[in-house]
Amino acid sequence: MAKMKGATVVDIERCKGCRLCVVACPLNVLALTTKTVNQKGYNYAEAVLEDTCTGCSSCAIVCPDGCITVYRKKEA
Amino acid sequence: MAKMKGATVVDIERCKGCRLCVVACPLNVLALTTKTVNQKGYNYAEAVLEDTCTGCSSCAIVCPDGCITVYRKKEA
Amino acid sequence: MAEKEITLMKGNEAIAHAAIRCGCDGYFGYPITPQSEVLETLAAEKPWETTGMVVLQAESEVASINMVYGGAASGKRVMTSSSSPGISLMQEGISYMAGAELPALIVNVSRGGPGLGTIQPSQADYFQTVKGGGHGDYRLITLAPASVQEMADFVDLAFELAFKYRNPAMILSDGAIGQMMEKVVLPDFKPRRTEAEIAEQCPWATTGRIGMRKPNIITSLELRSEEMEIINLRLQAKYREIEEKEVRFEEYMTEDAEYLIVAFGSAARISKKVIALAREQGIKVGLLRPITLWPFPTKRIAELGKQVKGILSLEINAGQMVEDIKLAVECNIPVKWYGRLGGIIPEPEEVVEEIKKMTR
Amino acid sequence: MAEKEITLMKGNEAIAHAAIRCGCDGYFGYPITPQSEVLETLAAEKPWETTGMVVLQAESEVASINMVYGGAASGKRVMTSSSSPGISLMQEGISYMAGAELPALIVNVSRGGPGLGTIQPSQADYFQTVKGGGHGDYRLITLAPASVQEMADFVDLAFELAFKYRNPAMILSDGAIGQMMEKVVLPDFKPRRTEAEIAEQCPWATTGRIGMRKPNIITSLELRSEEMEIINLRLQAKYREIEEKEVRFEEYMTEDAEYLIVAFGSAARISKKVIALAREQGIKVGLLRPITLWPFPTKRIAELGKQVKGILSLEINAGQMVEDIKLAVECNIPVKWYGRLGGIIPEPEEVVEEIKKMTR
Amino acid sequence: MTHEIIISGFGGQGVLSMGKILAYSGLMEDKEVTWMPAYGPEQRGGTANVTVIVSDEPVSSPILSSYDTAIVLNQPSLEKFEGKVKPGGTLIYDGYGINVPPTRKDINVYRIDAMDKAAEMNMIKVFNMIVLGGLLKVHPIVSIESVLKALRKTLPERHHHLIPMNEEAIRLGMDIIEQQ
Amino acid sequence: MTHEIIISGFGGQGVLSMGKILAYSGLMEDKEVTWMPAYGPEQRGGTANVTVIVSDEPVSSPILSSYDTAIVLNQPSLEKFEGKVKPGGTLIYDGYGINVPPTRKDINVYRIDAMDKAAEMNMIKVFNMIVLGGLLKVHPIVSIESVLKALRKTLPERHHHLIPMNEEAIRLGMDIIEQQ
Amino acid sequence: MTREEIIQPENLVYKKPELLNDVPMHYCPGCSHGVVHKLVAEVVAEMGMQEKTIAISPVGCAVFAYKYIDVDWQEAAHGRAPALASAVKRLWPDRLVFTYQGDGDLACIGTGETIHALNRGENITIIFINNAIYGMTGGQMAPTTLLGMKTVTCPYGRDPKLHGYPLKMADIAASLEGTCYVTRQSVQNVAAILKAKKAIRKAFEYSMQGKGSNLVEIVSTCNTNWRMSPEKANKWMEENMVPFYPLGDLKDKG
Amino acid sequence: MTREEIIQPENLVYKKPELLNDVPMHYCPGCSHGVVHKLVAEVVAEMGMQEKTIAISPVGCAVFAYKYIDVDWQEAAHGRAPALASAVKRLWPDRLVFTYQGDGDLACIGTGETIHALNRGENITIIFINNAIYGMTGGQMAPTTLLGMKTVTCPYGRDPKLHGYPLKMADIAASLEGTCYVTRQSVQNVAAILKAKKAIRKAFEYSMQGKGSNLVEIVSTCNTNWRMSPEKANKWMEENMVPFYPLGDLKDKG
Ligand SMILES: Cc1ncc(C[n+]2csc(CCOP(=O)(O)OP(=O)(O)O)c2C)c(N)n1
Ligand SMILES: Cc1ncc(C[n+]2csc(CCOP(=O)(O)OP(=O)(O)O)c2C)c(N)n1
Ligand code: SF4
Ligand code: SF4
Ligand code: SF4
Ligand code: SF4
Repeated sequence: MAKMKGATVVDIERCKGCRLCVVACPLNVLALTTKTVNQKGYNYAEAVLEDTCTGCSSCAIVCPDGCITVYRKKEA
Repeated sequence: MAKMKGATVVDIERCKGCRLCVVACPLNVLALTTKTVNQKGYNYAEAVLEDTCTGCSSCAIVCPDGCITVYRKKEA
Repeated sequence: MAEKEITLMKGNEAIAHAAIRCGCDGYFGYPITPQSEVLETLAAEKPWETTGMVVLQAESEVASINMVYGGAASGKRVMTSSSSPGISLMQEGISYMAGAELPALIVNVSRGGPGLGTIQPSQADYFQTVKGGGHGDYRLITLAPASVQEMADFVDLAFELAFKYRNPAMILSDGAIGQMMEKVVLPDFKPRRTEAEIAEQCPWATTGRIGMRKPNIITSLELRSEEMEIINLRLQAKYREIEEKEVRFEEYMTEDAEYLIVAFGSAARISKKVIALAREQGIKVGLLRPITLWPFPTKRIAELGKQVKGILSLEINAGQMVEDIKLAVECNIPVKWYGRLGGIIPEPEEVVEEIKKMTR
Repeated sequence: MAEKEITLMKGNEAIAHAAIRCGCDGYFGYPITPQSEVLETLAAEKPWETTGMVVLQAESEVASINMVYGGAASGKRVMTSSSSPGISLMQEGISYMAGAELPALIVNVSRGGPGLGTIQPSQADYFQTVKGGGHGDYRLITLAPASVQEMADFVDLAFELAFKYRNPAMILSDGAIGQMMEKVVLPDFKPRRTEAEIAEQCPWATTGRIGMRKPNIITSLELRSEEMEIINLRLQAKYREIEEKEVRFEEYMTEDAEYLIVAFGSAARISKKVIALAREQGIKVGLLRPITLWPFPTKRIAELGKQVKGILSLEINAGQMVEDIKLAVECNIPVKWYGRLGGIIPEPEEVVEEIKKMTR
Repeated sequence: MTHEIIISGFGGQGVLSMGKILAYSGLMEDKEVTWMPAYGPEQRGGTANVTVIVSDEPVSSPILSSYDTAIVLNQPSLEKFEGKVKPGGTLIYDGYGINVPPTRKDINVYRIDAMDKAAEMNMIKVFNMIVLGGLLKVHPIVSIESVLKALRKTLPERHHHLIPMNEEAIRLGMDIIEQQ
Repeated sequence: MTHEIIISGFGGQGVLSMGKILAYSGLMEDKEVTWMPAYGPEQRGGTANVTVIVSDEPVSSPILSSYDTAIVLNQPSLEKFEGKVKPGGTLIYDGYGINVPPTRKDINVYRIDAMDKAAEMNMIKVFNMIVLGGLLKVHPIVSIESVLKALRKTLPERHHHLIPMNEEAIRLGMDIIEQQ
Repeated sequence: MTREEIIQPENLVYKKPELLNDVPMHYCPGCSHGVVHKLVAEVVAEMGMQEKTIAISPVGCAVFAYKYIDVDWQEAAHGRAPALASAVKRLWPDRLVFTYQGDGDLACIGTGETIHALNRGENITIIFINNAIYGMTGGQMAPTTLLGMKTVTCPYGRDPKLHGYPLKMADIAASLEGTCYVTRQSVQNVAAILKAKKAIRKAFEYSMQGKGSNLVEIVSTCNTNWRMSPEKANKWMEENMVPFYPLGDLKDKG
Repeated sequence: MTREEIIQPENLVYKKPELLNDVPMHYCPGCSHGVVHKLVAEVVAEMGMQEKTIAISPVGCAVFAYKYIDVDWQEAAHGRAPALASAVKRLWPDRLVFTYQGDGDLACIGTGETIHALNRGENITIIFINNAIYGMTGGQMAPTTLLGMKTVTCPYGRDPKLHGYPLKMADIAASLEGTCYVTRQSVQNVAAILKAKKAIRKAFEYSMQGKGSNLVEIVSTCNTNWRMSPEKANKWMEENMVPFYPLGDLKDKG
């Protein structure tokens, strides 16, 4: 079975840093920033293990603010 | 067993002629007047088979207006 | 009932028939004496099988007024009716409707208070109606019928005004007019508006965002003070416009009047008899009957205030409208109140005595 | 907190502490911004373990006011608090309490309306409070605090007046005074009344017919018009007595005033700054602050009306109290209104401008 | 001319509908009319009453405290309304169940034993029409024709066959009413 | 003298309690004070702010639309309140996360990098006291002693051991504040 | 034995309860309210609570209950009796506090107050007269009106599509954690009346024992608005109401 | 494969639903409301009802729901949303009408409106966010607050003697004749969210099929007023709320 490769795009200004996506990702792809905040003062989610992402969308589904867009492609 | 003799006293001005006592009496002791009405214009209850009354109080218990007082005495 | 026919009917029944005939879309109400015949008549007429009008007995007056809120918010011609205690329960909802600028009709067939009081007629809800029984700065367009005929006629009028200004309207009647039978000619039938008409006439209404137009939102909430002040000012401007344009009243024998009775509804009817009696005794009395309690006929009363020597505010309450009359004439002439309480309607004779006192 | 100590506290908290200290028997209320701290403070202080005061979060404002009705009817010192929309929901209950002549305290920490409006401060519930938001002819004794200190002090005062006249009393405050912290000295502790004291002081109360006395009945119902009129007249006589005896107000720099500001609560506080600014510019302005909104300080305003050249009614609403001022001075001098809406509190500078306009 | 009438009796005596017929009959003659019932729980079980005003001019108050004519059909009603008849006015009462007859001398008192007559003639259903007949004899406020027209208008079609019986009752009432 | 101050930042930055300490300190000096929070859902997640007035005379309105001093702790607060400082007044801001610094020339602008300093010195808990220190350096509205007295009064006994750390924070703030 | 011999104080077996005074009750002839009034008056007296009872009357035909039963009464706004009772009982915990309410009052406008007072476990009793109609206001539909039943606001019969379904408040009450005792009784004959009285007594006792809230529903008649004779109404009630509102205890945690 | 290669329109697998606009939501970080908003927006679109939906927002944290989901909205007075919805649906029978309410709104002040709208069988859906607390007003006790749970109005924990018992509105709803579908769901993880979405879809469909009223309870969190992190709140919810408010369908008459 061909492996799926995913990618997440986080709307960082919309993100409130709730960490629910971080927890939801089975592969620990996401983490909150620790040094930078967005305009609203929140640490926001970013992909830290980008390569691992399979595009399962768990993070996006649980995100209460709809900040995450997910793409997924079959590995060639 | 000594037979019980009963007697009912109807507060005829309080009576509204609802007939519930008439129906409740197992011995048909009571009936409504047909010719006379009280001050409020109601036919009222009166004992028509007085002698039959055993003082079981059924009539009085069902009377919504508490019009009936019942006495009962063991037959000598 | 055939049209244009004169018939005999209770005021409450007239309201129900008039509602069906004026294209009312929905009635939501809870029984209370002395106005339950409104709902009862509708239930008997079952307009849902003819005009399609919805009739629903709500679980309470609070529910009724909020059903009216929902119906009005969706662009429909909807109404409720109740009597004093029930109207008090509606005050939050009425304030919401005023804030969200919703057009609808509320009928108060009022009775004597305070509290459970009496079921007899009263005009003691005047203040509640015209000064705002609910919270915040708002106004209710208020029509005060004085006959069964006006009970019928004012239903459509109230709706027209309500929709013209996007503001709730009230018919303030009382138990006497609600319960009595009197001659009435019912208004002609007028169809309920179609969906397209609603969309056109009420572009603000929440009907579903057909054609994916911008979503419509009905709300009275605005947490930003600057924005809320703009809303409040817009409401106030609307109220000034209504005060300018929509004052309605009836005059009776005012041309040569030296004394004026101001009275509405049931009290106004007695006044005509009072005037006849007074004139027999040589006192020239006239009547100004406010038909709109708000907007109040301030200007006309001020004018008449220059003509007459004194004004009697005849009210079936402890003296409420008398304040608005004093404000209208700027206290330039004596303004007295007379009235009876507890559900008692004053006798013409006793009112004449009051007028005589003024002449001394 | 030790007694007589000066402390810093929100107005809402002050009300809660004052209630515990003045021997209040029960509080029944439902959360609403900007007054939820009243219930929250009581819940945290748990007076049921100390004074025995009952604290109950009701299921709604309708339930709250009816709990207060029940408690007051049984002779207890009970109260509720809410803010504008919640107070509107209480109108039926308030009318019932007035009709049944029940003493109790209702606190309105008001916010901007109409409807859900804003949670910012407002005085737009003036009419509702003093003219009767509920149905029927009745009056609420109304105290308008202008500081956190008065929030604390008026709790006991309101109860005293309420019991003296067997009439519900209201504290009409606003979000600014409810939410702000300010210095306050809490009143001394006063024990709750004993059963014997209640029986003695409230012989009318439904406490159970101890000693098989005549049953006490609390009701606002009277279906016979003649009897109901007697009740209404008795109520009116009581209201006249209160108007005679219980007017309270504060004067500030009125001795030499040529212009008068009439303002209550938050608006009155700004007025002092306004007066300072105006006097710097040579305009002699004074303040009359009604402490009782009903009974209204009609007489004193009428007297001052003879002294000054004009009156400004400064209100955080669209102009309500201005009517009572006009009636007080019988429109003999110019009476103007100024105010801001939407939860905005006027700046002293803009008010000075308004006064300047009057001097022209 | 204005005629102000109170009709009062037990619930079930047809007081309200008698008033209605009278009002409707007035309407048939193009008069102004009002019909105002005493409403609410006070009618429960006990007495019912209705105020009917028939007039050539618009009617002011539908609620009155004194009357040109009082029709009283039981003792409590007699007690309540005898004093409220205007001097020179009319009181009509049914003798059935009246223990204490009217005493006023400054009014015209009529007695109509409609209850008895109705029972006797098996006309209980139109008892109130007998009384109405009595009233119309004393005060021909409206014509019998108008009453019949009113009945035709207000009775559902299926009850129209009862109209002759009503007419009979009215005429009977006219016959049996007696000045005291 | 009257000093009208707005303090604004993210919820959780201790804005309200900083205002409270300031107000209490005023109370300790027998001044008149008011403390007025922006309340309601607007504080949710986003910004919180509080108006504190410390004065020698009774305070009129607790709600203001312009201020002698604004203390802004994030970009949105800066944007909201920069324009509301009275000409000649004071603006104090924390540089952390500020992309667009203040631009007004008619007011005195101070910068205090309390966020950075607090993180650096492991004093995040008393971040707001550092800022308060900065304010008191610029405007000695109340004395440090009064602040410490206020802390003793308002902190529960079990937290009194933290008072020295608070004092340190205040002094630190006084040190690091810089006029721009 | 002559009548006079029997009618002697020592032979008295039944008379109107003492607490029920001589004021003629305004209820229609044959109305269930009267019977329940008698039971309440008897139970209060039998418990010796005459001096410790605070009762709450509703808005409905029983609004005037305070005229007839000689205890202290408060007349509540329509539907709000349980709110009054909650406050009174908390403020006077040693008093016997009960409400007496109709179905419009309790199950319609007062739904919220009823459910919350019961669920708070207030130590009160609610006596609930379910006559499936609004009596006082002249026979409008109640939440408890049976399907098909005619009232002045559903003159063609209650139709679930238009008017929804009859509501079983006692069932809801029984499901609430705060209730101690929930029972459904009736008063159409001697046996039923005696059972109803026991139920009222039990409820009052539980409330005094602090066991929680109690609801005694009495399936009743309103012959006037049902447009039947009292006798017929009782029968109709048995045949139509009882199958839908079955009698008996729904819950007894006592 | 580069990130750029993956991020191509044809590879899109999840994005914020279209009906959820770009206005930043005022909810606290991690609040359940946001998740449910997304589900509602998705279901409305998937049913193609964008042009036929009339939604009612409550008074509570979701008061501003109208700012975020692009359908027509009415903002109701506190607790009264079911009354508005009843009227709207009767007046516009072919529209999708739903309310979105918190537990204070629905189970406290709005108890009467909720029960009667449901029991009338109005063809509407009530979405009920049960977070066991009053969010908007700052964390006061709700009728659904668990025993022992601390809120600002029961700071020592909910005590049944003082505050009564938690109320299970879905259970009451399920017992009402007028309801078609009553279910209890949650949104704390992907699986739960997908189930909750199905439930909302089913309720909406039943309402459009005229099958009666529908209640979808979502056992939720209010991390702010629970004073926990969103993560912790989800866990607390699973461990404490769910045992008392068990998930699953309580009734499905569809
Ligand atoms: C707020 C309010 N709404 C309506 C009424 C009118 N009203 C009086 S009694 C009643 C219903 C009575 O029915 P029920 O509770 O079933 O008691 P019953 O008369 O049948 O004993 C109503 C609707 C009122 N008095 N107050
Ligand atoms: C009549 C009225 N009473 C009270 C309030 C105050 N209030 C606003 S929201 C709310 C409760 C919110 O709690 P909930 O319904 O559980 O929703 P959440 O905020 O938790 O989503 C209250 C009591 C109000 N706006 N109106
Ligand atoms: S779930 Fe959404 S809001 Fe929360 S941290 Fe992740 S992207 Fe941000
Ligand atoms: S039950 Fe009572 S009221 Fe009815 S007829 Fe018998 S005695 Fe009279
Ligand atoms: S109307 Fe019905 S409930 Fe009321 S008293 Fe008459 S029979 Fe009883
Ligand atoms: S307060 Fe609670 S319910 Fe409201 S937005 Fe925040 S987390 Fe959500």
